[in-house]
Amino acid sequence: MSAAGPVQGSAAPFSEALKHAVLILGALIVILPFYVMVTSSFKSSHEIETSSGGVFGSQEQFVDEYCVKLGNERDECLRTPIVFNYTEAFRQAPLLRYLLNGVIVTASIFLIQVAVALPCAYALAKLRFWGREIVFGLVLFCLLIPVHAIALPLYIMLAKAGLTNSYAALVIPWTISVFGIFLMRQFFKTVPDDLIDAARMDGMSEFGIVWKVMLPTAVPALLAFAIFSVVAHWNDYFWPRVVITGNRDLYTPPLGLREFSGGADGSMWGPMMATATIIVLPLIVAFLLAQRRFIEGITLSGMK
Amino acid sequence: VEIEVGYPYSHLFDVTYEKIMESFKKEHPEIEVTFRATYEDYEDGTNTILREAVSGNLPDITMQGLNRQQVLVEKGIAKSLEPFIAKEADFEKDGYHKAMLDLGTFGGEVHGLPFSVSLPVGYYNMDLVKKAGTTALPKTWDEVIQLCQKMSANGVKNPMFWGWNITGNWFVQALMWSQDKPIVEDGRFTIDSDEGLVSLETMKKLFRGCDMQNLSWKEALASFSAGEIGMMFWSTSALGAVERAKGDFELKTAEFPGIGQKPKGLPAGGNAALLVSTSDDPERLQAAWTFLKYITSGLGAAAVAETTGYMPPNKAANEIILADFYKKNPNKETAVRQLPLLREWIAYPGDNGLAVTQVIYDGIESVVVGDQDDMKALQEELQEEVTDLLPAPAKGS
Amino acid sequence: MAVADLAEGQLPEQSRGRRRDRAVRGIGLGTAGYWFTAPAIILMIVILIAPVAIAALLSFTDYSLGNDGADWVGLENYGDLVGKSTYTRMIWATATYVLVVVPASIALGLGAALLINSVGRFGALYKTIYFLPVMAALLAMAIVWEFSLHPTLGIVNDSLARLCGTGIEDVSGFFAEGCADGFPLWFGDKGYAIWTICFIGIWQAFGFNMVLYLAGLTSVPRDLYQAAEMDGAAGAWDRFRLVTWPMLGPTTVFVVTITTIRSFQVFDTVEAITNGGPAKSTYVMMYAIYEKAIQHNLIGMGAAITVVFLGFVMLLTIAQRHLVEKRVHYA
Amino acid sequence: MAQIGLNGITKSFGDTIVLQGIDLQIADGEFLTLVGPSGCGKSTLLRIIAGLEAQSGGDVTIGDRQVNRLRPSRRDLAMVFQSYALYPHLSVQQNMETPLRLRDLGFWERAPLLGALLPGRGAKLDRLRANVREVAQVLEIEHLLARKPGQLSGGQRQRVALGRAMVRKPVAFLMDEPLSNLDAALRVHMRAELAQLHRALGTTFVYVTHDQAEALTMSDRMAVMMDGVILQLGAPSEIYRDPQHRKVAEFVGSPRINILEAETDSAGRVAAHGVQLQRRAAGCGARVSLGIRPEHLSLACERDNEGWPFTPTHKENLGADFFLHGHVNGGSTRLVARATPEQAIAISLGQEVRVRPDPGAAMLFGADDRRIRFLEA
Amino acid sequence: MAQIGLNGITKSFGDTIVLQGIDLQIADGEFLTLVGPSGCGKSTLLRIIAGLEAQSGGDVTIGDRQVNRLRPSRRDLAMVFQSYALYPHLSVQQNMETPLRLRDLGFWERAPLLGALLPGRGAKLDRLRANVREVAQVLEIEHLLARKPGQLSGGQRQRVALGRAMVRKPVAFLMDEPLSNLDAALRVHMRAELAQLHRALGTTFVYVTHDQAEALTMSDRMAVMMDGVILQLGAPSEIYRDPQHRKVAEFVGSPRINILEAETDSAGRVAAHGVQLQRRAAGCGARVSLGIRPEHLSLACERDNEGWPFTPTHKENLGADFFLHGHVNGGSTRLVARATPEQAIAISLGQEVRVRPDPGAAMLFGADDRRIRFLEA
Ligand SMILES: Nc1ncnc2c1ncn2[C@@H]1O[C@H](COP(=O)(O)OP(=O)(O)OP(=O)(O)O)[C@@H](O)[C@H]1O
Ligand SMILES: Nc1ncnc2c1ncn2[C@@H]1O[C@H](COP(=O)(O)OP(=O)(O)OP(=O)(O)O)[C@@H](O)[C@H]1O
Ligand SMILES: [Mg+2]
Ligand SMILES: [Mg+2]
Repeated sequence: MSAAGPVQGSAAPFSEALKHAVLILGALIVILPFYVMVTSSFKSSHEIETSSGGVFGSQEQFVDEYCVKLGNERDECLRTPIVFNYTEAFRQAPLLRYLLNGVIVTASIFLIQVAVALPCAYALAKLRFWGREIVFGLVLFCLLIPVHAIALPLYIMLAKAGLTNSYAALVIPWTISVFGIFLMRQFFKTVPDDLIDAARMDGMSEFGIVWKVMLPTAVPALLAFAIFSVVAHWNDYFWPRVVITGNRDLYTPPLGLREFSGGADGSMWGPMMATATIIVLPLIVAFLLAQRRFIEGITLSGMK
Repeated sequence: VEIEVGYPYSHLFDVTYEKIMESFKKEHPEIEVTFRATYEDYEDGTNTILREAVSGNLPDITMQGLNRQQVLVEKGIAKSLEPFIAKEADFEKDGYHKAMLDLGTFGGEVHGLPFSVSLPVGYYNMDLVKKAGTTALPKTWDEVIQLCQKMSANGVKNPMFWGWNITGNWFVQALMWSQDKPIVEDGRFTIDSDEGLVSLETMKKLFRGCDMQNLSWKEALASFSAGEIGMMFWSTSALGAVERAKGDFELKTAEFPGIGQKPKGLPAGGNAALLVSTSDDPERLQAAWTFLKYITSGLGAAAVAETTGYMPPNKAANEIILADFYKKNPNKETAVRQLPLLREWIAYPGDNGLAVTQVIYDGIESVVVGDQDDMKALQEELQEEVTDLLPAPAKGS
Repeated sequence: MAVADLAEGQLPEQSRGRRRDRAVRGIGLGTAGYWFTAPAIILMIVILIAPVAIAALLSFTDYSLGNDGADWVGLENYGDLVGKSTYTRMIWATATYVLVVVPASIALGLGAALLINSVGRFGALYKTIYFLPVMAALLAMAIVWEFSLHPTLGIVNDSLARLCGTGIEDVSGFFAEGCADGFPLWFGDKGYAIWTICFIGIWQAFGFNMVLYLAGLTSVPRDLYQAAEMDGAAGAWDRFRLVTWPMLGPTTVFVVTITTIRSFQVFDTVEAITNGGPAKSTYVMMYAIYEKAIQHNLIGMGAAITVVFLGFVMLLTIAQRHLVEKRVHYA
Repeated sequence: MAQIGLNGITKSFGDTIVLQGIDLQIADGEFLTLVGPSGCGKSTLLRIIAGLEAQSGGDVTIGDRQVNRLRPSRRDLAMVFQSYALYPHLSVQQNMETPLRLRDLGFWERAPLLGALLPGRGAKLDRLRANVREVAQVLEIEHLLARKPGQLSGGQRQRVALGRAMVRKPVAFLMDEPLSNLDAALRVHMRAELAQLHRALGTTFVYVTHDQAEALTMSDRMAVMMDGVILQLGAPSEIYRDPQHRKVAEFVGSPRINILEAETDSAGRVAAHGVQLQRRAAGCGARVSLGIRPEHLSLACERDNEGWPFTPTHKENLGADFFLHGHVNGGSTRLVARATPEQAIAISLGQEVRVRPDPGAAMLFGADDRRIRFLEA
Repeated sequence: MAQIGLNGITKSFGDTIVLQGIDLQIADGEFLTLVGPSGCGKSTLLRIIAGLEAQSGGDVTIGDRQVNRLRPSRRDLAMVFQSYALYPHLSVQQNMETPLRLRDLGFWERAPLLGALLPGRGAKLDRLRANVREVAQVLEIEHLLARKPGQLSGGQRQRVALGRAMVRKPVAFLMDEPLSNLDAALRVHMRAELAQLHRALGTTFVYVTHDQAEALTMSDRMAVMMDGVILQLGAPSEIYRDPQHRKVAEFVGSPRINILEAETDSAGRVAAHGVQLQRRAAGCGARVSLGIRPEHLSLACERDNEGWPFTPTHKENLGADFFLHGHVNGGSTRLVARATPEQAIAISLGQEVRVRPDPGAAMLFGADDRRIRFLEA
């Protein structure tokens, strides 16, 4: 669909081709690191460090030093890079466990955020009460606070409550999403007042209105918010690293990356890139599934 | 009994502990060891312990960078090991290097037992060295510079990488110790000494004379592996990584060059085991001590050398158990040969210790990137800033 | 309160003529508003406001983790902030980053949205590709970028080097230098590092802006384009000037606000790649806070930077709002 | 018993006073329309009756109960909104069931899974479904029950909204401009349907509109509101024929009533633009206004000097009738007169004719806009 | 010279054919209205004239130029949109200036800063501002020039949209339901204003609406479209009086024309529901439909057995008139008749009366919906 409205037939094929050329060039630049990531996940350390091996690597077998160090014969430790990288990603870093943690954490964060934000957004958008503007001002102020900046006080508070090294520690600081409140408020503003009045006339309580009327109508906006929230917390590295100092069983997927970052000893690039690839996959799939309603949701949220 | 242990660099040491645990479990089936989430690096390790101290969920044993022990001791988090040593019949015989034991001794009491020790060494791509028309490896920094120039003349674009950016100002301390001068003496920062100036000038000569690029370790490792860098000065601990990633060329390690002569001393890198348990249970503490002793001596310690580029802190392990191993791995022996030079990796005292590290790092970086050419000025600047950050020296001493 | 009306404007309150905000105070809902906002308020206070307050307090002390107490040092931490060259560079790095990334990622986002909106096919594909960086873990991507930008082995310099000898070095000074002395170190060269970090920031952010603009474009009435066409705006540029850009005004305000706040918060790439170097050229504020408070365990200092940081972001948001507001039309 | 009583209702939003004391008794089964220009407070009044807005002062009674502090859902009223306000995510069936479920099922019976286990719930559900089906039948929307509101046309949505209101068998229906979103033809059609429905149900209807045609055609009584007060209350024909206030006269009737400036002489004789009326009014020497509806102006084609000289400038063809727009006396006073198509064709624009008011049809308004009665001859 | 010619215009969107061959010649200075039910293709046709949509077949000519491949901006037409399509960020002044700027200023002269430096720009700007002021004067919106569209009422926006179209002095105005967003009273008012404007400007107007009242009141000629074809083209009164097609008869006129089933006997005599008409039609023995407008039905109050027995079920009060809705012969055939208020009051609902068609007013339509002429007596 042309923004300007085609006048006579479609736009000139030349300009169309030019547009595609520009877009493809941009896409190449955007995709470059993903290309590097995926191809690296196919290669052996040696090929990666020396930047050889083409797209898929030579898949020449190499010796897994780890295995040798454990006292095995070198012959037993021959590995094919692609297999090694991906199995290692799931073995060394128990990625399945991490992925599961990621799902648990992001899902609980999202659900709690919604549970907290929705009534608040509804009240801010549709109810009149003394102090409403102050609360909204508070929301806007909080929008400016990056959690990294207040990580330490937060950590200490959690620690005093004895909550470090638990799912709670991963979830609690994110239970309030001011962005979510802001976004949902914008959306609710576009919901006709009449609908709410009608629900009141029907005998619905305010609580019922939030969950039975506003929630179903807000699905597109929620979807948009879900993408923001899930992307942010699925990929968060900083916070889990701060609070999870005990059991590795609570690691979230990005922490799986550090299993392979070896500091002075150099990193295990292959498995690391394999891990990175695996981590990003679920999000891409989710985005593809949600894409249309997601954009619709942003549009309707008046986030503009 | 269950004890909890935290250690850094999972990728590096996972295999070591896996190997150690194999035999430890056999010898001490009653002790169950749980490993905590690994620390990303030494700084992360110290910060984690500090945070855990506040929140009260410390592990029993933590492996900390040699230069990070002091902070934890000062803050009263690390426990003295003397009570346990006293109970051991003939502790000394277990073969700890005196020098190594000193690394973990504070106020006359042993707090940390070193676990893995590294020293700076030189890595050489012999193909490029030969290309420069020689096979002799440099003994002094001046020779290094000459070799650089020969390499450059022979088309090596990037002849040398020098690990100035290694954590804890390790290489600066290496230059200072080469002249047998500690960087902090009686609580006083000593860069303003003659030795300090020599160190700075040496670095400048090296960076300029070799046209050294400002690479991060990862980049340097990649470039060296790809055969683009002729020589690289770094910790011996990276040997595993270099060997794994290196391209098709002959790799040799050699002793760390000195200033005009053989170095008089070198700082020890690596980590030590500290007892930070908050438990009152004597049984648990005993178990912790048992584990601690096991991994720092004998078979446990040998595993360090076998699985990493580090050296075990233990004479017995080095000289008896590993004699054969070093014959097979001459590149790993280089550091062992330097063992007599072992000196302390000095921590800057006080709360600002890490900030001091950063100040010195920034100072050297300014030389590397070419911002600073006047070493005298840099010397004064560093002295002033660091003195500012260090606690005033105790009046008595 | 200033902040309140600050966002009130970025939100087009769809005040359709007389039908004003008819939020209701009816019978029997007296306290619902308080019940509904209470959890959010409590959480905001406990999780966000309280730590900020604690940080503000700590900024006047020399607290350090593991110490039993802390000394009140007054404004000393703030004094350091003003006095030390490190912090001057911090401001520079942050300002550079924000001033580069915000306009560039917005321009690219808008450009991409317009192009995607105007091509007949593959729009969804481009959209997905451009959105990829938003979804990827920045940490992983930082590692990959570091990899790709390796001075000699990285795919970028490698590709650039392949162009050497094609005559391009006669045309471009950059290539002439690069082919002779090697292409830039990117992260190791203080002349390039911050720009490279900016580049990654733009790369990461523009897809997000693109999506917002795409959403904005769908709500531009098609009538207006036709009206413009009838008025004689035959060229694409005229239509953009007359319709698209003004109609995207509210979207732009939102995008600018969000992008600015996010740019101020840049952290992952710096932490993963440059650690603030070389020569503090990428020493952005968030990283400074992290370095001081968490790495160096100088919590007082870190807190002081935090306070300054919040002040900056707030000032900027308000200033930007007052500048922009008059020019933006809210439908 | 469903009279609705409003006693001295006032309402202000902050500083702006929207209702300034409304008294109104609505009889059981009556179709009462609130008309008035936009912003006069009609919706506010309706919402106060519904309980969706709290009045600032005064009482609302339903039956003989004072309901001031009763929740909307407890007042047993049903409301139909301008925007229909159907739940977009529920099917028509579910939309119509909602008020019944909320009224008849207990809290636990409404719970998603658990509810299904409770005894007696099935029977209740069956009953309310039957109820919905019945109403759907009456409204002829049975075939739509499975659809979502998004799949319905405007008129169908309108009916579903009505249905949702009807299922509860409320004591009164409140409707806020329910037809204003429909297009002209459908609006006319729905007007008739609503009137019919009212007759069939016999329930009280309170109907808000700013469209006087709707008010005139449907209501038993209409209340004309302006600026927060009721100016006149009465049967539509009475309000049209006999407005008590100039603003009422102007608001009701399309095209608008013609208003001519006039004076009364000392004898109470009224003269406007040189024409004197037969009848006399009380009061003297005052400036007054004369109101004459377009259909009460007759063409006096022959130049017999009767009535006003009138120059038509525009003929408006409405098919069945023509409206002639023009000026009086060549001056700037505009006048509209109704003519049959035959008459209209005979007249050419710009050509002066004469128009005169039908006897007894003119109305007189004082300077305060209040109606002035003619003295009976 | 601004006749607009449409020759065999067809248009399809994918498979759906929207216009099936439209031929229409619009004379210079004419006010032509396109009416028809929603979806019949009116807007599409207008947009084809404007060039905003490309026809699938046929030619568009303006003056004597064939403009098939000319861009909209080059056709020198102005369009007023239903939504007004004012630039919301520009003031009224700027809105009205836009077409002039785009036409009269060069690309560089329009550039934000640079433009101000170019010589001659100031003079041009002054000229076009004067132009805008002039048009604003005509439309009486001078005092609004500084406002933004958001601050205007519906009617004012409407006028600004007109103004923006007028400044260019285009060869013709195209308007797509320009009044449909206004409320009833304003719509009536603007109708008169538009007609007046047309007379004043003397430019061609092509006007699209689905509201037959607009078409009837304003146009010189109206074209009634259904399903992509023009069913009838002619003066409004002609179309009202003399529709050539049953659908046209039904579409034009409010309330709708009454349609009664009827038969012709072998002699051509027409009988409907037991009543025989005076006049005869050609053809015989066929089922036909009889169309009688409500105003052509007279009440035959005395039971003189003339006309149809009629039971009114609902009296619709429109103030000036009443419409009686009811059934014929007690059956299901509905009928609407117009009555004066006096007559209406005399009749009570449910009480049977008789209605008869005015002589000569009934129309006959064949089974194919085409008009059947009565034979002249
Ligand atoms: N929540 C509110 N806050 C402030 N003023 C309000 C509020 N609701 C209504 N008003 C004002 O009260 C007056 C009456 O509003 P109301 O909605 O009752 O008018 P109305 O007669 O229904 O008009 P319309 O025909 O346009 O619907 C208006 O001037 C309106 O601006
Ligand atoms: N872009 C399009 N794609 C497909 N079908 C279209 C498109 N535009 C219009 N139509 C169809 O063409 C038919 C005529 O549309 P048009 O807008 O001309 O109707 P209209 O007579 O103007 O109706 P209305 O009075 O509702 O505006 C409709 O059935 C419509 O659905
Ligand atoms: Mg209202
Ligand atoms: Mg249309």
